[in-house]
Amino acid sequence: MLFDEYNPLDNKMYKVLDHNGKLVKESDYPDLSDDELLYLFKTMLYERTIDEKALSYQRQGRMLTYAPNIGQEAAQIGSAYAIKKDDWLVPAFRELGAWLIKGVPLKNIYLYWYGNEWGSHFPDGVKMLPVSVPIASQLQHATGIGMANNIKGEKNVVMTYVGDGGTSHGDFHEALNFASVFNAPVIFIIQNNQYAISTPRKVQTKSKNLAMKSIAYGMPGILVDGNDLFAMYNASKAAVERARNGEGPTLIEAYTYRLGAHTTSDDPTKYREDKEVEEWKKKDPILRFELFLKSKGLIDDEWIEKTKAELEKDVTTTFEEIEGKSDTEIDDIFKFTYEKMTPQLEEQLFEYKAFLEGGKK
Amino acid sequence: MLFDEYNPLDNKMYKVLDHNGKLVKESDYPDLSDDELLYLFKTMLYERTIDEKALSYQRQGRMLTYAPNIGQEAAQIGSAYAIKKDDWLVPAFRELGAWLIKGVPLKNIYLYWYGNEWGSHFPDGVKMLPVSVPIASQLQHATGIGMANNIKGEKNVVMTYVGDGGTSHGDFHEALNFASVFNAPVIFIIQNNQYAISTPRKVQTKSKNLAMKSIAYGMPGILVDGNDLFAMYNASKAAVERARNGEGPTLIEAYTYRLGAHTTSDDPTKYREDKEVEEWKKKDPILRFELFLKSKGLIDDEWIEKTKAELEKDVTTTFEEIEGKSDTEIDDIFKFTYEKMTPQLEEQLFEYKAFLEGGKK
Amino acid sequence: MPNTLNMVQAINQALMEEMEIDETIVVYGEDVGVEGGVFRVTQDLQKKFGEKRVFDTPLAESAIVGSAVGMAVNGLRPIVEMQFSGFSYPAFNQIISHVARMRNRSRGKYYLPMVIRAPYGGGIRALEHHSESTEALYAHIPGLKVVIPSTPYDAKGLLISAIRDNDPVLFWEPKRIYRAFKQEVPEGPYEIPIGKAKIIESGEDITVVSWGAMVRDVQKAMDIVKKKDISVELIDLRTIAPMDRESFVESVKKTGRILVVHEAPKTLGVGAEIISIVNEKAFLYLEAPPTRLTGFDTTFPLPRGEQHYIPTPERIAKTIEDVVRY
Amino acid sequence: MPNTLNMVQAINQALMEEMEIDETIVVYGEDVGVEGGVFRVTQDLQKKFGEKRVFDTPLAESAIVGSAVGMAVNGLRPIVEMQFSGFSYPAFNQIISHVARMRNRSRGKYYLPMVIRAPYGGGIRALEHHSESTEALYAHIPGLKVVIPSTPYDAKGLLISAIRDNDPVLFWEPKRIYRAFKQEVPEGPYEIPIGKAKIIESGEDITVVSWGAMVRDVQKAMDIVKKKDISVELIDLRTIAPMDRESFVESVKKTGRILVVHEAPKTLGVGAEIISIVNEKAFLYLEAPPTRLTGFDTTFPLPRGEQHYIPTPERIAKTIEDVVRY
Ligand SMILES: Cc1ncc(C[n+]2csc(CCOP(=O)(O)OP(=O)(O)O)c2C)c(N)n1
Ligand SMILES: Cc1ncc(C[n+]2csc(CCOP(=O)(O)OP(=O)(O)O)c2C)c(N)n1
Ligand SMILES: [Mg+2]
Ligand SMILES: [Mg+2]
Repeated sequence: MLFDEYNPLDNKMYKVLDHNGKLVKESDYPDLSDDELLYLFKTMLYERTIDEKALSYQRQGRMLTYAPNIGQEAAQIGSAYAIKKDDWLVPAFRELGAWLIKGVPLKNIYLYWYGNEWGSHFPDGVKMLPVSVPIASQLQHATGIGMANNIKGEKNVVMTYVGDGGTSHGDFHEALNFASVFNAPVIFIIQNNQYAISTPRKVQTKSKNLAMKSIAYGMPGILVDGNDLFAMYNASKAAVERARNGEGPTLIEAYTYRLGAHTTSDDPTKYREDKEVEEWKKKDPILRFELFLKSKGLIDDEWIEKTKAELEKDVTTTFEEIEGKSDTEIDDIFKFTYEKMTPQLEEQLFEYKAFLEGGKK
Repeated sequence: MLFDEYNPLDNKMYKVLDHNGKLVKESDYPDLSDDELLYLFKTMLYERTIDEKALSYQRQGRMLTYAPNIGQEAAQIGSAYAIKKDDWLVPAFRELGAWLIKGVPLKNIYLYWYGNEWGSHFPDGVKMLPVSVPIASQLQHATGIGMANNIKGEKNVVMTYVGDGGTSHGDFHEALNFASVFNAPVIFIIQNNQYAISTPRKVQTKSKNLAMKSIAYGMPGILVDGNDLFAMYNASKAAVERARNGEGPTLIEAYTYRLGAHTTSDDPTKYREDKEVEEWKKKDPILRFELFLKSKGLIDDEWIEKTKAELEKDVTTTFEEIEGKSDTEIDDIFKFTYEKMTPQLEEQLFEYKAFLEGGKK
Repeated sequence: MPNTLNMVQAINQALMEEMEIDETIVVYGEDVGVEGGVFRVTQDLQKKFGEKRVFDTPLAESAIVGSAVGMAVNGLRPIVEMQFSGFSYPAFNQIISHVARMRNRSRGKYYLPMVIRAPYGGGIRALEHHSESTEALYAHIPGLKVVIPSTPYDAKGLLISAIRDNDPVLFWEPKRIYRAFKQEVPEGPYEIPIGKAKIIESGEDITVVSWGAMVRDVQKAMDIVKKKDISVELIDLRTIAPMDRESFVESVKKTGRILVVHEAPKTLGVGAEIISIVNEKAFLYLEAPPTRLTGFDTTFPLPRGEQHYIPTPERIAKTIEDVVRY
Repeated sequence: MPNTLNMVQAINQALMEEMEIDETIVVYGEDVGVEGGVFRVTQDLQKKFGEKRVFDTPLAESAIVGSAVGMAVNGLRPIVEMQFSGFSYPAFNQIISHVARMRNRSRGKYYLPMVIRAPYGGGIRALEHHSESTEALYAHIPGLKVVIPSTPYDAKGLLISAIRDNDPVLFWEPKRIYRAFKQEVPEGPYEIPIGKAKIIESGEDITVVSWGAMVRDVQKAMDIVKKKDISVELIDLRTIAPMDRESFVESVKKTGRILVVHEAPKTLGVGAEIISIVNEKAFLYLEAPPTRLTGFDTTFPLPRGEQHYIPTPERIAKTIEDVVRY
């Protein structure tokens, strides 16, 4: 239905909530209770707080390279909220909101960015793969997880993410093609945040939008306002239902914007105009959702302030729990190369420890 | 024009000549003189003869693995005739007809299949790359050649080939995307011969046809009857003109059929029905063109017989010229790794020769 | 009735028997299903186990390996085929960046019980990219295991171990000896441990280390040098990574001499590692320079030149003599 | 006014000067144009030479390298960047199957004067895949040249040679020392020959071979062992492939001892090749086992563990002592 109505060839964008937090498509008001709305909003604020605190820790020299999500919260949270606990999430590296929804503790997330592999050892029951740095390569894993579901006759689905830059990669093509050929229950979310580091979206491809790349695979695709939580949620939910019903994969382009730098190593003023950023700030997904919730009478400024304070405290406490106490244990460098350490590794570990011991003497 | 009329999304196939050699689209009679028609037909017969002789040499143990083209002559010759001497041809490995049109001597071609690298050292002025065995990888080279033309301000264009199987590869995606983004003058010909070894076209992708994959790159695409020399020539010529006019790349799907085995190591009866092959034999591109030329009074059975005899003699002579005299010279194994042999290579060559000398004593 | 099999049949039998026992095993790749593989290694598997567990894929090696990563994470034991090892490179990023790293990256939460099979090596008069031996590339990558069998018996036992291993194994099959000889192979599953070399023949004068198809050539060379009263200890490495160092170190301590024979290029071929280990572990026992006899540092030639590339029994014999007479 | 540059600036200057002289040179890759590269190595090139000769590409390494093959065939001299060497693997198939082989495949009709540049190596507290040293993978492949500079001066001269070379060169830049120190670098082009190592310091007791960022660490170690009266001959390999064998073979003939130091994993790292060559060429001169001090056979750790991975000056000093006291 939705995918017929919004054929990406027409370059029509699916929107439910406008920039002022007003419903532009009443018929598509999502099936979310007030509690759920508040939970989602709170998670957006949580995500923003985590980003902002990480950036400030980084400036203080207390954090390493960090990739912020500011401006992309709706794209991430709206999509991830459409899957269930038993479903899989296969991330790239810029989906903080989705990870939070999936149940990854902030402690893991910060530990990862802090530079310790244990951050990617998620608690039991969190069906998410670790961050995948090589762009687009993770899509293959998502497809494989989905193929395995079909083989095993399991009903859970897979949600996976890639950036606008990632759509140019061969792995994007192969993963979507495999998913379609094998009817794998995978929802591919492109977070089109308009840039791949300094490279603008128009340098990536001449196709009018990225959603229409789905046509090459005989797969439905849809262009969605990625700063609109409701649109993202609805489109994702429809795609999840297709997947769960055995109808195969879907491609969703979340049209959004990276308000911050690529990572803390990046200086975006080198390649884009402030004016552009200012324009997009007006479309901030949190602002928009806030206006909607206020108009519905669900929150007010006091609520927001209180919530932010709580979240900030939580974030600060979590960071301080790991800070300075997260050096890698030497054994850990060796123990996870194989199930059982090889004699070579045992020897190298032994020799290295002996050297350290020797130094102490 | 042509590309607007035949939108691949409509799954309409461009045809000019039907199975009985009758013009079904008079308006599209190509700009070819009678001499050219005869030359093209003769090249088709030449190609068929080369294939058939190679297969028989192979059965006799006089030839190594060989990949025949039988049934795909129109797709190859019709497309390649649309480019000029100054244009580039970037092959995969099953485009014998195109190579002949491009001016590669049969001696080179047989020498290559006979197992000697000198086969790929084409005469001066033959602007063609050697066979590229890793599927789809050659498309990147075609794109690069085209990009270089733009940089240098040269007007020649690039014609390149890939199979239906190759369209599933990441390199296909990346090459077409680059070509489009950089407006490279490249014509991508997919020879959809319905199989990749044993794997049928429908296993490769769920897109209705392969031409429509062009949409993902904002590039025109067209589905063409690949057994129709005129349709192939016209579509290719239109694409060449676009490229030469600076309008960028085009994707052409030549819908055809591999009547023979994948290679001489392959047994197609394992994976397809004789009935299917029989149906396609009726659509043989040579038969079709022969009927047309006869109806036009340009040839008769006598002409054909005489021509075939000449061609067969030529092919036999050429093969015999290389047979048994084409062992690789030892130095040649070493001399072309770098511009200048490294001390390592010199040493290895010296030692090996010394060993051989020693053995003789 | 004895079960006398060539290597293709032995591998096929291993796949059959393991799939019978363990329904989490799936087999896929280009042309492995309907056709049973271009070398017929997966013949009849689809007939027996159906299209869900044995299937053909689109032509895309990165997707074949990458999807296997996902499958392995999701509870299956995928066995995927690269049609030739020379076509494993489109999957190289998946292999080095993910296959080798998932366990370490997730500190053991996820691991990948998967096998990547491929016909490997030269000597079948094939087209370009169908003859190369690049085991060293993969053996350099931490987190991978690389296995190369030299007989039907070993192929079956090693493959079964690879399938049951909880780490990813590259199983490179020397296609030159796919059908070169038959051997008695027990029916029913048995394991040959990964990471253990085999002393094929004991000897006194020199240690020769080899693997895959070259083992037979070394054996032929041994027949030649035997006539000259040279006694060779032949070690089949079987597993390239992780390497069984003791096997050849102990042997060299006895013989004082070592020759490594492989068909891959010399520079940074596996021979280099073996010689370096010998230096580290048996330096004082060495009576002659540890030596390599290998392919040249060139591209593997097309068929009309390939007879020059792979060390022949005669060259091996000559080199053994040279090292022994040093 | 002396031209005192760090390595980033020296490379940038080499690119500037060569592009000025030779208009067939083009520079492209991810973020190299407008932004001038994530490390600013290509800064201002686009401003100076325009978007036709210096440009950003879509995110696709195989296409970057593969298109460079086409460009090189078609008369240009492309210099492409892999944003990090750890992201060169999607292009691995293009590199091994085409870049390395086009000259041999066409018996010299086509050849590829192209350079693939990439920041390389660990020690900058980076994310996964941003720290690895996999030069051995590429050095094993016939047809490639692999160059790793250790100073700004060398970086400029070697890059100029690489650009002018008619064969493909992988130019791996040790990012740990991109800005670590400055050096006087002559303005105007000069060449440092590819395939020639450099004796950084002459010594008597032991030969140490290293390259890239590790050279500085060895120098620090030399300061330590000097106090113990150990005289080290330090060789900077500069070119990994083709390797300058004489440099260290002659040195070992003098010192009788050799240590190779690199940050790549030990197994099948470049050290293995060096030691094997020493065995072949200087066996009788050896007074102690040729030794390797390298990264572990593990994935390069995330930042909180990386201090353990790269051999430190102290470990290098200790190992030098061990080998000398053997
Ligand atoms: C294969 C690969 N090439 C290059 C990089 C370096 N890199 C990291 S992020 C990035 C840009 C990604 O852009 P996009 O896909 O749009 O995601 P975004 O960063 O905008 O979320 C690049 C080039 C990488 N990680 N992997
Ligand atoms: C990267 C790669 N993978 C696998 C192969 C082995 N192989 C050779 S031809 C072929 C099928 C190609 O099918 P298609 O692209 O349709 O071309 P056709 O043979 O039909 O002309 C395969 C899988 C290869 N050459 N390269
Ligand atoms: Mg982006
Ligand atoms: Mg085909």
